[in-house]
Amino acid sequence: LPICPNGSVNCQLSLEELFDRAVKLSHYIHFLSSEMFNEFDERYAQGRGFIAKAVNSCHTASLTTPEDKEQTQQIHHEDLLNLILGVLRSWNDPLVHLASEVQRMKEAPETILWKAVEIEEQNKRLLEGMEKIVGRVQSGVVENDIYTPWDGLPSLQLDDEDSRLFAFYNLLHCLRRDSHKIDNYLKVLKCRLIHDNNC
Amino acid sequence: LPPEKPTIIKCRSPEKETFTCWWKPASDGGLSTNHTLLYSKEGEEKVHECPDYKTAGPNSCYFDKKHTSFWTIYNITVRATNEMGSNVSDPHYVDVTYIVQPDPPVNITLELKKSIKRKPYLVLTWSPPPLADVRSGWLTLEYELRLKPEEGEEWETIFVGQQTQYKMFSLNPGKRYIVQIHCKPDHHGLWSEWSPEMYIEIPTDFRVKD
Amino acid sequence: LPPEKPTIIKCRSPEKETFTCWWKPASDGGLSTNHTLLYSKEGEEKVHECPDYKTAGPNSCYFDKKHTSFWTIYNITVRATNEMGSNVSDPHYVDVTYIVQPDPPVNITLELKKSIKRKPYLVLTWSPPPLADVRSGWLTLEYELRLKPEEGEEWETIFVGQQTQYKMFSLNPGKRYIVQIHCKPDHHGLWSEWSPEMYIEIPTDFRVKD
Repeated sequence: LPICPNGSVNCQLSLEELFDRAVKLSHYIHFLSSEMFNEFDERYAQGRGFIAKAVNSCHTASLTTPEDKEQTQQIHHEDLLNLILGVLRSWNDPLVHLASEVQRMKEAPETILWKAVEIEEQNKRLLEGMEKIVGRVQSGVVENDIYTPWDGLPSLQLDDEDSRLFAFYNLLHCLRRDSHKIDNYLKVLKCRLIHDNNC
Repeated sequence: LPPEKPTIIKCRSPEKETFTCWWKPASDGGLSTNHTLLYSKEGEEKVHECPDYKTAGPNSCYFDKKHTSFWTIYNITVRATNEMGSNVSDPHYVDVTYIVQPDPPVNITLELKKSIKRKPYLVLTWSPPPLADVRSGWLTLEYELRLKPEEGEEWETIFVGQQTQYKMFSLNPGKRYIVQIHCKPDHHGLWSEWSPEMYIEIPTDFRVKD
Repeated sequence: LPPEKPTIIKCRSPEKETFTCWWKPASDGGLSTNHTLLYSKEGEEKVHECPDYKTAGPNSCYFDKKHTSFWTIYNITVRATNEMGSNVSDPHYVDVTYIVQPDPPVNITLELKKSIKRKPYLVLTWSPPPLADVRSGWLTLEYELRLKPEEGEEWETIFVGQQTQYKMFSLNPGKRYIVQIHCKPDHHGLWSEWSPEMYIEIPTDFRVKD
């Protein structure tokens, strides 16, 4: 399969190729986030009742994202793409700090540390890809305004162990949730835009 | 005496669009007891009552599409009340994302084929359970199949990802095999039941010549 | 004379994270010639120079993670220059996803087993190459094995999908077999080298009773 049969004349990746790669990457990022949450939960959170406290405390909660199939199908694809971009951007900063703060944890297990670093890198890569997809799908300029700041760094550095562990638990719980949303929305968009809802 | 504490047994969603919870009624000590399921959703103060006690049978609550949200934690309790008083179950925290258990795959076909070099291989094909909307991409299913020689003890299990077709190569001529398939949402949820057993016989004349 | 046109031989990525290109230097007609690799990305006018001529050895350019994007097609050329002038290769287009060539599988084991009816069969197991194994779910591999009697001419090649185990039934007692396995990313990409040859002898007393 020659990459550019007619030389460099409009030689570019198809939208289908871009979506294929974005979905494979979002699937992988969520797989890692889920494993990291489970490992942390098993190792540090048993019996601390964190789930009851981790309610409505994600820094991206203010972004109104679709919560069921109907809402996901009704939202215009450009709005959903920009929403995905907004969630991804909102995770850039916390992921940088997560990787460094996990390193400081008492006998931080290698598997959690490695995943934190890998997720940070792959999240940036997915953001690059999504900007490319949005640029392709959207005629105008890529909107940059959807973003929610994260102010959770101090709580990751608290002296009180229980509070600090809860801060980590909550961040990993939110990362698992948001990366699952992104993966799910991308799979719906791919079926809608590429396969005419006939995946 | 007031009733004992009821317990919530489980909650399940068959297609990632609706879900149902079941509870074990409190022992009622002979007095007539009724149960009320109450829930609140993450980020909301409001407490709601079960929208539908009927559809899923006794001691159950059915949440239709309108009452089902994902990526949000439901805090669910059941209260048992009789004329002497009432008692409330421990809270049950549920995010519907993690309780999806689909029905088994359907339309399973087994077909024996011969490769170019006369090697027999088996082609299995199947379809997702009807309730599951995989076409829109809202739900993505993964499949796993298992097979064993009819008189064998041990199942061989093979994870096949999102494909709905699989080619089995290492088959023993003259043997009768049992094959089953089940499925699960990608990432989270529970494996479906296994599909009904299917049988396939590998003819002996498929023996490979030197 | 100015140098002849250099040619880009190939570009490879071992794990879809970095990649390397190699070129055949232009015959230099005795004059000292140096080579410059230049690339641009689809839709961008900007031309960049090779970030690292050292890591992958002579006549090569290594693109580390920072310089590797798999959302774009690279247009790569090599320019040979000597005191009389310069010459540029034909453009070489690279899509990183298509040039992934993993390392061969590892930990290959061969074990002879007897089925319930005393039939001998060979169980092969193997593991993905370390680089891919660590990133399962990111780099999904498929496998193909080949075997032939030691003194035989023709390899028999069997595609086994994503399985990391295979059962061989049709074996001739008293024969010595050579087995090798290689792997490839599931959609695009190239087959790895074959694993080192492994030998297995089927004992004669394993004679099959018909």
